[in-house]
Amino acid sequence: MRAPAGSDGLPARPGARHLSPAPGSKEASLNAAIIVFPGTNRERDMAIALERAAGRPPALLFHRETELPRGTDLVVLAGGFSYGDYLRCGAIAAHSPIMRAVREFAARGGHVLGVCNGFQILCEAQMLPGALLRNASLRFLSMDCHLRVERAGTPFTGRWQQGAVFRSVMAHGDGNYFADAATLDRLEGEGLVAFRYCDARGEATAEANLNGSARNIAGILSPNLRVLGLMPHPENYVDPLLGGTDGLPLFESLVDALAAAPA
Amino acid sequence: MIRARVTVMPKAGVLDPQGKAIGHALANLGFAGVGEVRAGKVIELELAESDPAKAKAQAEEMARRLLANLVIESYRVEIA
Amino acid sequence: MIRARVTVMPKAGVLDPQGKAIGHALANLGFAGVGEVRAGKVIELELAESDPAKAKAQAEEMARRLLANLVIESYRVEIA
Amino acid sequence: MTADSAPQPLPAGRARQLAAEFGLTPEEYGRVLAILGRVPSLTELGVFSVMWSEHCSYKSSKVWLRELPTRAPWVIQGPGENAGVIAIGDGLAAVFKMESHNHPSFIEPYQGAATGVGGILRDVFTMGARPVANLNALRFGDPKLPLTRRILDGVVRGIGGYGNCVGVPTVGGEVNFHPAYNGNPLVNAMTVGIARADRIFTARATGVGNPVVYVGSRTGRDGIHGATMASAEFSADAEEKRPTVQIGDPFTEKLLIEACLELMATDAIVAIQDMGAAGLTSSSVEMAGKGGMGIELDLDAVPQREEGMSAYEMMLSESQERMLMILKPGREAEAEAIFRKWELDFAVIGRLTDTGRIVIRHKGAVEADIPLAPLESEAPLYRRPTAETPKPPPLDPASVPDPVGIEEALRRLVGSPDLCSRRWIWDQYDSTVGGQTVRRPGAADAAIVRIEGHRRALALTTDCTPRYCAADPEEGGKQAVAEAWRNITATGATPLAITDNMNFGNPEKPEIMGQFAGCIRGMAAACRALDFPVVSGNVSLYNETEGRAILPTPAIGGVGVIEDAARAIGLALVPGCELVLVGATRGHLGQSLWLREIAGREEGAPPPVDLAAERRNGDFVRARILAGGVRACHDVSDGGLLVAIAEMALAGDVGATLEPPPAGIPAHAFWFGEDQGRYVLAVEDGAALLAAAAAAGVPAARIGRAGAPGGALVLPGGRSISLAGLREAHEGFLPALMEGR
Ligand SMILES: Nc1ncnc2c1ncn2[C@@H]1O[C@H](COP(=O)(O)OP(=O)(O)O)[C@@H](O)[C@H]1O
Ligand SMILES: [Mg+2]
Repeated sequence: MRAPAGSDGLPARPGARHLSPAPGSKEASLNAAIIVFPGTNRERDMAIALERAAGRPPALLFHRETELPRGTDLVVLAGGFSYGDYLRCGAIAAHSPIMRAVREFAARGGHVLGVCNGFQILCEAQMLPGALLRNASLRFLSMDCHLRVERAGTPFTGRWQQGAVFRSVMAHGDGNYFADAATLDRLEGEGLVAFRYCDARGEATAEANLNGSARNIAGILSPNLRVLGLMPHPENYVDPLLGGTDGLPLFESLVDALAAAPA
Repeated sequence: MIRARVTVMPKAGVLDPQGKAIGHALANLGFAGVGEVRAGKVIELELAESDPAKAKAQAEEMARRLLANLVIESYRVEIA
Repeated sequence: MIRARVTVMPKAGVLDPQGKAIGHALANLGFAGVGEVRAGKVIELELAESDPAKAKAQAEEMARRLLANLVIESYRVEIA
Repeated sequence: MTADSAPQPLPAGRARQLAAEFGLTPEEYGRVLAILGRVPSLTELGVFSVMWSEHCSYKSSKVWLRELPTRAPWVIQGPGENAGVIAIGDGLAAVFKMESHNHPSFIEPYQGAATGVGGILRDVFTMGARPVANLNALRFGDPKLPLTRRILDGVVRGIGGYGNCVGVPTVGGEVNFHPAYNGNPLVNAMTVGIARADRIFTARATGVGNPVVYVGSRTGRDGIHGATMASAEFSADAEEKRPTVQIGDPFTEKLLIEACLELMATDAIVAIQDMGAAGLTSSSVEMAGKGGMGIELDLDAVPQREEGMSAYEMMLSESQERMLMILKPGREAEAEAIFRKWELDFAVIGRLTDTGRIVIRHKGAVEADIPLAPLESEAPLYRRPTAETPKPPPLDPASVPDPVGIEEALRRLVGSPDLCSRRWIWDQYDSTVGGQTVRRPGAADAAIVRIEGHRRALALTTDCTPRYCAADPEEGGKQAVAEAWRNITATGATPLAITDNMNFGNPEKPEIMGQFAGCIRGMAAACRALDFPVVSGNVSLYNETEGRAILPTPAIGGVGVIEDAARAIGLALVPGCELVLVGATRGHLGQSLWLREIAGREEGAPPPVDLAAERRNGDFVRARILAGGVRACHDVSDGGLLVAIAEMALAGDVGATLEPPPAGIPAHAFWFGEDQGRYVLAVEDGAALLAAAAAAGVPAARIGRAGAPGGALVLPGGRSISLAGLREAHEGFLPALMEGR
């Protein structure tokens, strides 16, 4: 797997140039578009993971765009520090031009994945409920964590069994999920909690809840199960050489889901 | 030209780890009798406006749309 | 019990990247006529004190010793 | 330019007085008068004082730095540009440098460290490289002092705050504590970038009439005279120097990286240079000077953040996240479009000329007009007097009895400030962003970062043992380079080149200059013996508070390459392996951590570095790793052999059973002595390794066998130390210190 070479001889850097959307050929399984805001910095990691699972590179879209490439069936908001995380993480990005298109895409039933800063943006854009506060320790946390799959059988979790435990990287300063009790109850009741922080044995303990999130929540789904936001970075575990492939099922699930039933 | 000040505070009931940490740190420094501590943000704006009421309305709209996240925060606008 | 409010702002002339970003974002949202924007912190404290002057002196000491970084920030104390 | 627009000279007395305040000696000021043939204007005086400051001119260190070897067939660019460049195969180059932000980090730890990271990143991407890794070499005072904790906390937050936001992984570094750094912490930041070997950008300005372009953030009154501050000794009134603190904006830096690299993919740029210390002054003077050109600047065009700035303030401002470049004629619009897209300021602020002079205009007046050649050629250069550090007598291990026993000493050592786990620090640094970090902090002797789209990877480390340098600068200088080389070797990578950061006290004191000269001698010898040239570096002098200097600290940043990242190994012990020690053990306790932490003494000669043995042992180890069969490797350094084994066991969570030491060396000297040039290898077939070592003339001995996961270290004689207990001591120190946990 190789990223396309840019004119500097190095793999192309999204954000630096606006890559043309992938052609919408019939056998293609996944037409993903990653949105690049000023300050997004994990778009490469995400592109590599998507390409590994789907066999083709995603499109990269600059925040100033107002439309998604034709045939897009997955929009990804990647990690980073959009607008420097100034004011509140994700707040300024949530108001950028491309987000109107993303919101409409989701309203039409499109699939949206927001990781880390992307999750923060989805909450700020009110596409997902709740908010992400400073980590309880008030420190940036860069370390491995374990996640338990709370809702299998969604477009994002099809490859996992209910209750499966996998490892992920986390790297954030504001990942402390908050919502009022009624919202949390509703999320739980409707089965919209996707992942919870847990220990290696799958117990959702207080010690495993490093950032202090309400009810150990690491990721949540929209009611139609097509929008997922989560803090940890499954895209950083898709290569045995780089610590394992625990995150790959998420991307493979998306390929399965979108190949079976295009949006 | 009018100066507006938007103060954004965590809502009651929302965890405020920063405020808590400041409270601890003050106690460690030997300050006694410090009760609840809440930490928020303040944004000072210069508005090209001469009518204080209009300036206030404008700052309030800015607070609602961007400066505060009403899920977790409340805001207050003052005009200097 | 007295409530004190300590406002901490970047000193004049000190770069305020946050204020700059907020100013840009407001302009992009279509708010016209926004001049300089400065972003700071506000810390609200409950003090077990009945004398407003003493409470103010205490909050000022807290600001100097912990709440503000006097190298780059200035502070202001108000008593409610 | 015409005679009627000559700069306005200061009154002569005032100029002399200001020159002294700006740090120019009377003799240096005399040269200014001679060069100009008149009294300087304020702006001119500012330009001379920053260009001739220690920080920019290297006036005390240059004669010594010339002794360092800087060439090798793989070196593309040695010292003299913004960063060094080496070829690493596949048509690629590694671009790297290390730089200090010591004084700013003492005054304002968060912003000081953050802007240090920002500055070194700019040095690297200004050469056309995408930054792919950051490292940081830190030195703090006595951990018991609240001030030390405050500085450590702010520095770590600042490094993380900047590096995490720009999206460059922080993958390694080092930390030492010693009271000598109480008032002078050291913050040395290193950045490594990747570029195409045939697409390296430099600061050599050419082409009369070519536009001088300013990009990035606006200029404010930040850090005026920061460069001269970095060259001044601290006094107790350091507080008064506070306004020189600069604020970093990593978000703007991230945009600047993307915008610069985007423009660099075209052929519009002639030369480019970041605005670091002494901002607009040093960037314009250096670019024009390197190309043998003249330069004219119109300060009215400079994007400004504050109102009413004078020419003097603009020329000396150290506002962050700014670059200066020379474009090809007619390419301004294309460049401007890119910078506007990234929401950055862009302005044409001048032209190159053929006059060989820098002419600065502001509000219709000429504020400075200085010939560039003498500004550089007449710059002060000092061969300051040196006094050699007296060689301490070697310490006889038999003269230091063991007061606590092996087991207790190990427990204390792994939980001591200099040997405890740095996890609390690296857990605050994003080490994985970019998706290429093969070995993160703590996993191997050098961090391994793969090059995206290639199998090839970089091996990166920083090293220095200041207590050795203090006891014997020459041996210490050798050791710092040798340890960096060894750390890279222990992963299987080939060490290629280094950057250095020379942190010392007041160079006007002969004993300090003697330390400097001694360290350079030792470093040069090691670089030669190990084919490990110096391609970039930085000097930080006057690290003294009230007359007390830091330990001499020549921090070394090493870069190596391994062709196949999958072949790189870490230090985590693997169950069932045999443990083999490569290299000779004599039981050298002088200047060891055991001596300091257990016997309470800081004395003796540091361990000598036998460079021929170092090379032989290292080349042997690397060859064995690449041949396969070595499952883990760790060099033996601080704390000695038993600490190295314990670190491997803790990293793998795998116990080990150890064999008795040879007769003739006291047990504590064998286990904790810090003899150099040694590695512990965990191998599948110990006999084969020993046979190969014998054939290669490399000393090697079987020292034990790895046990089971989660087990214990079993000492000769059967006493066993549980890994859980060791881990608590090792992992517990920093969290307890910093969070009261
Ligand atoms: N300031 C730091 N930032 C990031 N990593 C660090 C820092 N200090 C130490 N480390 C990491 O901790 C590990 C142990 O460091 P050190 O004891 O200096 O190693 P060695 O003695 O083998 O050179 C290494 O992986 C190193 O990169
Ligand atoms: Mg090291």
